[in-house]
This record gives sequence, structure tokens and C-alpha cells, in this order.
Amino acid sequence: MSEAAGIALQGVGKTFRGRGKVIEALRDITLACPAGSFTAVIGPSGCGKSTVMRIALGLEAADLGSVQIAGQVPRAAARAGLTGVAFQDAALLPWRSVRRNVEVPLEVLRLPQAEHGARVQQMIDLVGLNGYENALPGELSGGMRQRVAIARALVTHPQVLFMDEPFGALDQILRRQMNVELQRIWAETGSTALLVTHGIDEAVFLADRVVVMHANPGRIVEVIDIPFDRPRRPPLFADPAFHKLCDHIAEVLHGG
Amino acid sequence: MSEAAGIALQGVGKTFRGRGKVIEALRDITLACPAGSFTAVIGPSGCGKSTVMRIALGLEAADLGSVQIAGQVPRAAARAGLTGVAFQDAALLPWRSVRRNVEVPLEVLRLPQAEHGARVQQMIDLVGLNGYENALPGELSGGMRQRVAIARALVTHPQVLFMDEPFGALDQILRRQMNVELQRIWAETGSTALLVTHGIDEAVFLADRVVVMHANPGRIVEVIDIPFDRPRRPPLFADPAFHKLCDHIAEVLHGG
Amino acid sequence: ATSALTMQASWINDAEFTGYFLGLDQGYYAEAGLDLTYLSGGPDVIPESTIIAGRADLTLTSPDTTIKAIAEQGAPFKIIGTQYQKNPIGIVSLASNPIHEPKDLVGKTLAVPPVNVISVEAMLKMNGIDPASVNIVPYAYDPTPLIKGEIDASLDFTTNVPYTLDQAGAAATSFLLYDFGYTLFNDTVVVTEAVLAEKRDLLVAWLRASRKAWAENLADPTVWPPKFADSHFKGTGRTIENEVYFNSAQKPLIESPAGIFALTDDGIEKCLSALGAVGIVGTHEMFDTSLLAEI
Amino acid sequence: MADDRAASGHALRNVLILLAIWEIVGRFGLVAGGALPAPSAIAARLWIDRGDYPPHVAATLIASGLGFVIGNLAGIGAGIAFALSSTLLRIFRGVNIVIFALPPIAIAPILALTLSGMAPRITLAALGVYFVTMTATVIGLSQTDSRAADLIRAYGGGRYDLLRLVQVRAALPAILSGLRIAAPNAVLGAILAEFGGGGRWGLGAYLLGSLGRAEPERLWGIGLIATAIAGLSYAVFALLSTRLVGATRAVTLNAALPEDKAAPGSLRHRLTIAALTIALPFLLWWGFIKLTGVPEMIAKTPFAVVDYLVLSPGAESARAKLGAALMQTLPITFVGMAAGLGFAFLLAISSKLFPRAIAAFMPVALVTQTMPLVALTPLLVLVLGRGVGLTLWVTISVTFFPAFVTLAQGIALVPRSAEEVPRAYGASRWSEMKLVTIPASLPYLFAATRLTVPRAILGVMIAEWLATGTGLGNLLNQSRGYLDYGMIWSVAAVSVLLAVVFYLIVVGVERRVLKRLGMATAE
Ligand SMILES: Nc1ncnc2c1ncn2[C@@H]1O[C@H](COP(=O)(O)OP(=O)(O)OP(=O)(O)O)[C@@H](O)[C@H]1O
Ligand SMILES: Nc1ncnc2c1ncn2[C@@H]1O[C@H](COP(=O)(O)OP(=O)(O)OP(=O)(O)O)[C@@H](O)[C@H]1O
Ligand SMILES: Cc1ncc(C[n+]2csc(CCO)c2C)c(N)n1
Ligand SMILES: [Mg+2]
Ligand SMILES: [Mg+2]
Repeated sequence: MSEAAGIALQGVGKTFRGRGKVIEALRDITLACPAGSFTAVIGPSGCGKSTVMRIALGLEAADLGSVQIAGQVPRAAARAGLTGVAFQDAALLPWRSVRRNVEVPLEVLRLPQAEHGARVQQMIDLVGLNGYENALPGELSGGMRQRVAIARALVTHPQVLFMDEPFGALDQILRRQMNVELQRIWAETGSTALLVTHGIDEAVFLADRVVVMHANPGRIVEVIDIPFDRPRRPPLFADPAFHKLCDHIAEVLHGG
Repeated sequence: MSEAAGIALQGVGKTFRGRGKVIEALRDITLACPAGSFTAVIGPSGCGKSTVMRIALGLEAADLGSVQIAGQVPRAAARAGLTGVAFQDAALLPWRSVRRNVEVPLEVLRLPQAEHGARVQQMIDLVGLNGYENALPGELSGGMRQRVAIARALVTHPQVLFMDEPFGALDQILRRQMNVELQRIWAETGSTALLVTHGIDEAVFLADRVVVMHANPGRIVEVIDIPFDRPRRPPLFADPAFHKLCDHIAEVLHGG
Repeated sequence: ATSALTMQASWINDAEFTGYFLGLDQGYYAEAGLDLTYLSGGPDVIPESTIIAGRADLTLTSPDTTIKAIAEQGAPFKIIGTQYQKNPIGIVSLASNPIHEPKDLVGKTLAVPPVNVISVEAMLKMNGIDPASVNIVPYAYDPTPLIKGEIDASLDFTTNVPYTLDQAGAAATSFLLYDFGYTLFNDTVVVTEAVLAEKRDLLVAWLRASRKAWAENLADPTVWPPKFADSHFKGTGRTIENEVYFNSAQKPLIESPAGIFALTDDGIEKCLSALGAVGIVGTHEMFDTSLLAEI
Repeated sequence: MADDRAASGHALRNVLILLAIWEIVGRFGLVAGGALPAPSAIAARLWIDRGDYPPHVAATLIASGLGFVIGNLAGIGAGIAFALSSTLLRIFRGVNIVIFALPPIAIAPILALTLSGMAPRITLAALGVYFVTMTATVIGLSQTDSRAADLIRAYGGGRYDLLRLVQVRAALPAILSGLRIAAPNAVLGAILAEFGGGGRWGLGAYLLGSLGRAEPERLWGIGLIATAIAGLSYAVFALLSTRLVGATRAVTLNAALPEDKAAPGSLRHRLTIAALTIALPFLLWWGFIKLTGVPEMIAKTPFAVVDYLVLSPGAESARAKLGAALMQTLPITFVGMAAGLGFAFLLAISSKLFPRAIAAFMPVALVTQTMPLVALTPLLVLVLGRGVGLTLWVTISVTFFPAFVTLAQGIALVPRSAEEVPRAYGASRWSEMKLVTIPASLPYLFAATRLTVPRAILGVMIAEWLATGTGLGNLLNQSRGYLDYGMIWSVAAVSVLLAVVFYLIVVGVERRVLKRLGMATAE
């Protein structure tokens, strides 16, 4: 299981032939996230982060290369209920209440609601939406919608968790809280996590390895190991070693 | 003109009767942004920031209180072409190319495209989307879409500029660049700006005054003046006085 | 024991079919050994079609249609009798703007069911009138345009519409196409050759019972329609007074010295010659008068 | 909610105003020399006739109700199947259009001949329902938010899960709009079959008997009762749909491009499908005749029609007649098409700009959908004459309603966040329409066009049959009188073929335009 639960991209390439122009969104992306690891992907806007994730989820086909999730092709892993995802756009179903939106993965995977009811509530509480269970997405603020998406991503205890800028619309405080919670859940479930983020500090705080991408063509320029012990606690954000790593990543990101 | 171009909310209250529950989104919001000032609004997710902005734009009716934009009711100010806006959700029209999306305000205001064509291109270049003029929003990444929305907000030289977390989906570097550019444009046009953001540093860097809101009910808890000289340059981010102010705001935000 | 026989009428239940209702109610068909099923008609029921499709054994038709089908498509029909010696269709107009004869139609607007356009044109030609000099428009059974003066005349059953017009306060004038050379039967009794071969006895029995019933009905045309107010005429949207008028008006068109349903040589000859004028070539062989002869 | 109530109050007020105007017009004989009766006169007549109605209403209710249920089940089922498989959709496209475009005047006699009892009525009602509901279902399902689809697929959900968890719910308002159109269609279908089929009961039969009475009050009474039956059903679905539509609208705009429809496949594959598409209607036509055993003289197979038009001795004259009629019908058909669509478009836009006025107009619209044109023609002829005006009126009235409801539904589904972009810049309602509402509802506009175009030729034919006495409509009716079944089937085939051509042209334009705009096509 251990090796099998990882994420492995091998020489993945993808070119979009849009009407704007031809865009080489990904070139030769090779990335192996061992089972139980936490990987953060960081890179400028438009460098292909979301595309990597969509290919790993089987939502987009790669032109080149191969993808394995927990040793299976992406669609198979998804069908087996191994994956969980929070998209960059919250993608809530407008006619479903908060609770029923969080339940969607359970329904797709045909997991009995009775067993998972408590878990649903737990996740709603976790993202601070207690009391909003019956609200419709149209009655929520932007950040609240994003939180519903986070709750939904976590509700199935996924073995492989993909999150595309899940905290972009949250304030600092909530973002930190969510960082800590995410680390806890990840550690508890022993899952493999891939997080796309623009927050360097967030990436360093959470990840075992930070993957830095550049654009045109979208490619991986460096993979930086993050050595801090687990569990990591908020004071880490003030640690000089932490800042040094952040600065290094910023440099790499800068193209330095 | 000077006084008239400001934003003035007087005792604004708004309660939503959703299906989830009754939410007092805003209570007694009084806020006067003098003409030519830059105001940042910061507050936890769901505290009513977007609602304030939507009411100021005339998209939502307040239950209580009054709103004046440049001395007029919001709809009149909008019709006069005084306002510009970037929504929290990029809200691009999916069937229009990047360029045609940026042109929407010009079309609404019946400003001759011939005259403003150069300006449109300038804005597209500003947000780094040169070469993507003919792409449809569906061919852009999340951050690129948000940048189109920023370009659209600025294209009319608005006297009163509203931006709801416009940089949320951008990476740090681009975000800083955009911060500097926004400051430049704001200074050039002498407009009144209201920026909703989750970045405390961004707020302090850009604003004359930072308005801190709390939730339940949504209200203003403190307004903090930012004394730094203009134009502000990126080194300011490293200034100890800057950090002190940021820390103070974080505390207020925290509810301290 | 009685034998089943199905007849398809050519229109909805109105006085046009009083004889059959009488025969059914008085048990004349049963007496003749027939278990008669009576099917009402309507605009989408094409009588010849129903006997071709075997849904009825016998039907009432317009002879022009039937003979055209036999002559031009080899349809296996035989005409074994006719309800109307004289076709009741005619030109109906308002007394205030009367059209007494074909030449009055020149320059006028005449509403004609599309089916009957060739008949009208034939009649006009027979009377030396260029059909192009009459403005012919479609007609769909509602006399309102006539009353309102949108049209000057319509082609309709002269046995029926004048009553309606009268009720609407507009006295009517009419003449039969028959009286101006278009000498057609109507409601000709038609069967397929196959049915004629198989059920000849039953058909004779039907003719016999029907003749008896019709004779009884026409003896006093005011008597029978009211008796069907709650049965055959129920819910038709028409009135019993209307049916009485209709029944009375049709009496001279049905009765024949040779007996009701008679196909006299003279009648057949007139019918065929009128059809000849519209290019329909019929022959005496299309009629089988032998059944009537057996009654 | 309170808003709702106020709006329906205003709508009611407007309806009352409309009634008052009608009363005055009727009382003083201001229209067509009094051929339009006043509502009070109609009511009085209804009261007098009240004993006549129950059995007729019961018969019509049963026939239209069963037709409604069967037609809608078939429509929704087929719509789902077509949404799941675009190949299936393409193969059945021909059949679908044929069903929609077949002139009732042509099929009613065939149905009367091949089916018995209530069956012809139920069939005609169901046929009137199937296509609109199918189209509504397909458009509703095809406009699914791709973000939701991604979510389902990310959890390994298949086509069926997407359908079950997302598409059916997302399509509900659209399907309900189909059901709304279906209500009057079912009632009218049943009435038309009753009218011609020779049965004794049903509002159609009552109408036929009443037609010769020169009593418009009675005819209007029958028409209004039919409208009431359809209106009740319409109102239920309209109410449901307004309740649902709010929570169906996307909260934020979906910018994602629709997936490219499964690659069209090899040339051979495409040719096979095209061949099947064309062959299937003929196959069903041929099969229907063989199965029902309708005699050859009446039921012409495709071969018999070819024979009639090409090989038989009379072929030349038949072709000449057909050609001449076609030339009369065709030009006005194009005008009628444009007029019907234009009217629907205006109404749909007005329903957004002036919702109350349009709410008040709905009962009138429903009357035009349920009142058989045979009953209305005398009045129309008196008002409009027998020329182009009348033809256009009839064509508009048989085409605008489905297009209008479909389009209005599309407009109601435009996400609020899209409308707010121009609104934030003080856009006028019209400019908001132009910039956002209309482009955003383009897929629905095309669906509406697909509902209009094949019917336009039918509208013209009805006008020709009832009033002008020219063209294909007249030829069809005359041929019926002569038992000229070769011509009947030829006219039907030609008119349906034209409808198919018009439809395919729309599909082609639709595909090109929507693809350019990055929108999902329904077809
Ligand atoms: N469907 C598409 N058609 C054409 N081009 C596309 C499509 N999807 C993505 N692209 C292009 O691929 C590149 C990578 O996009 P992607 O969404 O992966 O970026 P990203 O790294 O997630 O950026 P962001 O941080 O802004 O979300 C972009 O240049 C974008 O324009
Ligand atoms: N249409 C609505 N119906 C019901 N409740 C609403 C509606 N719009 C907003 N709310 C509620 O009002 C409150 C404030 O929402 P608002 O969008 O203004 O928050 P915000 O400060 O912008 O949050 P965020 O940072 O998450 O975007 C929230 O609790 C939200 O649930
Ligand atoms: C047998 C028969 N056929 C038709 C009608 C109805 N109708 C009245 S006038 C008219 C035009 C001339 O045929 C028609 C069709 C009827 N009453 N009886
Ligand atoms: Mg992205
Ligand atoms: Mg907000």
C-alpha cells in the first residue's frame, strides 16, 4: 500500500491549442510523491499548476508521459475512492445546501450516509460553518464557499488529497488555522497530499517538499526538501530557518 | 469635485433572510472615504466586506442607512461612469475574449472604442496578458482570469474604484507588482479606492486607512490610519514601522 | 342468431342519419338478422378508407370521390345504393345579398370546402361561367363569414345551413348544384367487392331494414329527431329544432318513386354524366343494382 | 416571497384590465363586426351549455392527460438517452423532426384509420408533446456546469452519476419549461383528434358539432375551457419552475470551455451515422405501414411515393401540382419563420424587462395555443382578410409559444454574477440584455429556433388550408377529398423534408456559433 498510495507523474507534457495561441502548458513534468508525503506546488500564475492537478485527477489527458495514482491510472484510483479534491474554483452545486454539498463525494462513491453523517458535520465544524448547514451556496460569502469545498475534499478520508489554492479566499487567521487542521488530518489519515498554493510560508509550513514551477513552458525548476520536524506548530512561522527557506524559495520562484 | 468623488456610507444595515438562517450581514456601517483616498477593508471571511461593496455599487439594497458615491446615489454614479469594479469572483463573460471582456465597461458607458483601444491594450499589458487578447476565459488559468478582471476594473479610469480581493489568486511576485501598479494608477487618476483584501501587508502598503471589520453582526471595529509617505516602494515591506502596523492590525483582526 | 355488420357513417350524428338511428332503436336491423355497429364519421374519417382497411363493411360516400377512386386507382368498390337521389350540397347566400343561380356568382366570393372545388367549377362551366370569375376561398363549416358579409356565398348542405342562418337573424337563399346540372347522388352506399361477395345477404338485409326505417322517418320528419335527443343526438352541440329542419328539408332529396336507396338507370346516367364533366370517367359497372332488386 | 405575491397581484390586475378591454370590444362589436364575443356573453353561453360539458371535458381530460404523460415520459426518456449519447441523438434526429413537423391534418386520418377508441387522441396528444419535452430535456442536460462534472468525475463518478447527481437537477427548470409547453400541446392534440376522428365525446367533437351554428360564444366557450385545462397544468409547472430556478442558477460564472464532443470519428463512422439518420425515418415509415397493415391504396410506402412522383403515368402532372403549391408556400414560410421567432424573442426579452405585462399576457398566449384554429379562422378572416396578414398570424401562433417559453427559461437561468458586470457600470436594462442576457442564453435561443423553424411550414399550410386556399396546405386537403393518397403522402413528405432541411441549417449555424463562443451545444 505504502508505495502504491503515492502520486507519480512521468514525463508529462501537455499543449493547449486555444484560439488565443498554442500554449505549452507542461513540459516533461516528472514528479514522484511517495505515499504519505506532503508536496506543495508553487509557481507563477499560468505556469500549469492546475493543469498538473487536473491531469493527475484524470480530468485532462496528457499529451505525453504517464500518471499513476496509488499505482493505478487516475480514473481507477478515483473510482476506488482514493482521491479527494478541492478545486481552485469552489464548484459547489448551487441547489444543494452546505451539508448536501459536502455529501456529494459520499454519494458519488455510494458510501452510506448514515455512517458518514457525523464526519460530514465534523468537517463543516472544522471549516467554521457550523450553523450554515442548510444555507445554499448563493447565500454564502466567497470565503465560505471555499471552505465548503475544503470540507468536501476532506470528508472521504482520501488516501490521495489534491488541493488547488484552497485557502486563497481566507483571511490570515483562518488560513493559519486551516493550515494546522490540514496538517493534523493529513497526519491522521496518512494520506498523500498535493497542495497548490501561492503562499510560500504556507507551502514551507505544510510540505515535505516544495516543487517550484516556472511558466512558458510550464516546467519544474526545483524541488526543495523541507526538513522541519512534525507536527509543526505556528511558532515555526517565526523561526529564522523557516524564513531562510522561504527566502530561498522566493528566489527560485523569481527565476534567480 | 474633490469632496464629491468620495464614498460615504451612513449607518448602513443589511440583514439576509436566507434559508440557512437570518444573518445580520451589516450593522450600522458608517464609513467616509474622502475623494482621492485609498481605503483597505480587512476582516474575517463572511464579515460582510463584499456586501459593503455591493451596496456601495448599488447591486444590493441596504435595509437601513444611506450611501453616496461622488455625492450621488450609487446607480447614478455608476451610470455617470465614475465607478470601476473588480468582483471577488472574476465574473468574466465566458463567450468574450480577453480583450472584449476588458471592453465591457466601455460598451456599457458607450465610450467610443476607437479612443479607448490603446487603453484596453495598455491594461492587458499591465496585467501581463499580452498575447492572450483573443483567448477566451476558458483558456486561461485562475490567476489569469483574475487579472483580466483587474484590467477591466481599471480600463475606464474610474473616479471611484472598488476591488474585492483582486489579487487573491496571484503569486507573491505578481501580487507585489500589481500592488505597485495599482498605487501608480490610483495616484495618476486621483481616484478614490476601496480595496477588500486578506493581505494585511498589502492593505498597509496601499492604503491611507485600513478598516477592520468583525463578523456576527458585520461591523467596523477600528479604522487605522497609515502614515507612510507616497509613493511607497517595495522596500517598505521590510520597514520595521510597517511590520509594527501590520502586527497591530493583525491583533485588531484577531479580536484583541 | 344475428350476424355482425359494421357501417361507417360519413359525418357526425345529425339528421342526415336519422333513418339508421330509427332502424337501430326500433330493432329493424335485429329483425333482419343484423347485429349492426354504427360508426359516426367526421372530417378525418374518410369513409372509403375505412372499408378498404376493413374497419367497416359498408359506408356512405360522396360518389365523385368513390368513382374517381375506382376509375383512377382501380379501387375495388361497388355502389349498391344511394341515400340521396339528389345531392344536398348547394350554394347558400343571404336573402339580403341573394345568389339565385350560378351566373349571380360572377365577381362574388364563394367559400367552398377544398374537397368540393372541382364540383363547383364543373357546375359553373356547365352553366357557361368561367370559374376564374368567381373568387373561391376555403370553407370550414362555420357560416359566420357569410353572416358578416366577408363572403357572399358558401357551398354547404342546403338542408342544414339555412336553419342556422335563420336563427342568426339572416334569412337565406339557396340552390342545389343538382338543379344546375351537377346531378350527383350523395351518401352512396359503398362496399368492397370482397364484402359484397362474402356478405351479400347481410347487405341486402341492411338495405331492406334501412329502407323501412327511412320510410318511417320521412313519413313525418318532425317525429323522430326529438326521440333521439337523449341518445344519438346527445352532446353534439346541435339542436333538435335544427335536426327537424334538416330532416324535413332532406325528405324530397331522399325519396324516390323507385323506393329509398334506389339506383335508377336514369339517376346513374345523370350521375355519371355530371362526373364526366369534371373528368371522372365512371361506368355502370361501378354500381350493383342487384341487391336493391332483391328487396 | 412577498415580491412574488406582489408580482402575481399585479399580473392579476393586468389580466382584469385585459378582460375589461375585451368586454368593451365585444359588447360594442368593435372587432370584426361583433364576431368577437364579449367575455360576459361567453360566460352566459357557458352557463346555458353547462349540462353539455361534463362528458366532453372528461373525454378530453383523459385523452390529453394520457397523451401528456406518455409523450412526456417518452420525451424525457429520449432526451436523457440523447444527452448520454450524441450518436443516438444524431441517428434519431430525422425521426424526431419528422414527429414534430408532421402535419396533423395529414396524420389524423391515418391515426383514425389505424387505431381505435381513445388511441388516436392519445397518440396525437403524445406526439404534440414529445418533441418539445425531448428538446427541453436535451438542452437542459447539455448546459450542465462543467465544474460540477469535474467534481463528479474526480470522485470516479461515471456518466450515470453525473446524470443522477447533477444533470437531472440542473435540467429541471428546462424540463419543466418543456412540460409547460406540453400542456397546451397535449390538449390541442387531443382536441384535434376528437374534432376529426368521428367519436362522439370530447371538446373537439363538441366543437365540430357547434361549428355550423354561427355562434362564436359557444366556440369561445369551448376554447376557453380547453385553455383552462391546459392553463392549470401550465400554471403548476410554471410555479414549480420559478421555485426551482433560483437555486439552479450558477452562483459564480463558469468560464471553463465545454469539452470537445467526442471526436466525430472516422469518415466511415460519420457516413454510417448520416446514412442511418436519413434511413431511419423511412424505415419507420415503411415499418409502420407493414405493421399496421393499412391497405396499399391508403398507406403509401416511400417507394410508392417515389413511384407516384417519378415513375407513374401521372407523375409529371403530380410533380407540377406539387411544385406549384410548393412555390406558393415556400416564400411566405420564410417570412413566417422570421416572424414567429421574432415574436417569441420579443416576448422573451419583454418577460425579463416587463415581467408583469408578460405574466398578464400568458393567458392570452395560452388561448392561442389551445383554441383550435378552425374555430378561430372565421374571426381571423374577418379581421385580417385572407392574405399575408392572416398567414403570418397563424404561423406566428403555431410557432412562437415553445420558442418563447424555452428562451424565457434560458434567460431566467443567466447567472446573476454575469448580469452584475454591466449593472455595476450603470447599464440600462436593455444594454444589460444586449451585453449579457442574450449572449448568455444563446444556447436556448438556438433551441428555440430549432423548435420554431420546422413548425413554420406547418403554420403556413394550416393557413392555406383554412383561409387562403393556396399552396401545399390546400393541395393536401383537396387530395384528401379525392382519395389521392399518393399526393397526400407526397405533400407530407415534402413538407417534412423541408422542415428537416431548415432544422439542419439551424443546427449547423448553432454548432458554429456556439463553438466560437465557447458554449456547449445541445445538438
Ligand atoms: N482549456 C484550455 N485551453 C487553452 N489553454 C489552457 C486551457 N487550460 C489552461 N490553459 C493554459 O495553460 C496554462 C496553464 O494553466 P493552469 O490553469 O494550469 O495555470 P496555473 O498554474 O494553475 O495558474 P493559476 O495560478 O493562475 O491558477 C495557462 O497559460 C493557460 O492559459
Ligand atoms: N444573498 C445572500 N443571502 C443570504 N445570506 C447572504 C447573502 N449574501 C451574503 N450573505 C451572508 O452575509 C454575510 C456576509 O457576506 P459577504 O459576502 O459580504 O462576506 P465577506 O466579508 O465578503 O466574506 P469573504 O471574505 O468570505 O468573501 C455572510 O454570512 C453570508 O452568508
Ligand atoms: C356526408 C356529409 N359530409 C360532410 C358533411 C359536412 N359538410 C357540410 S357541407 C360540407 C361541404 C360539402 O360536402 C360538408 C363537408 C355533412 N354534413 N355530411
Ligand atoms: Mg490554477
Ligand atoms: Mg467576499
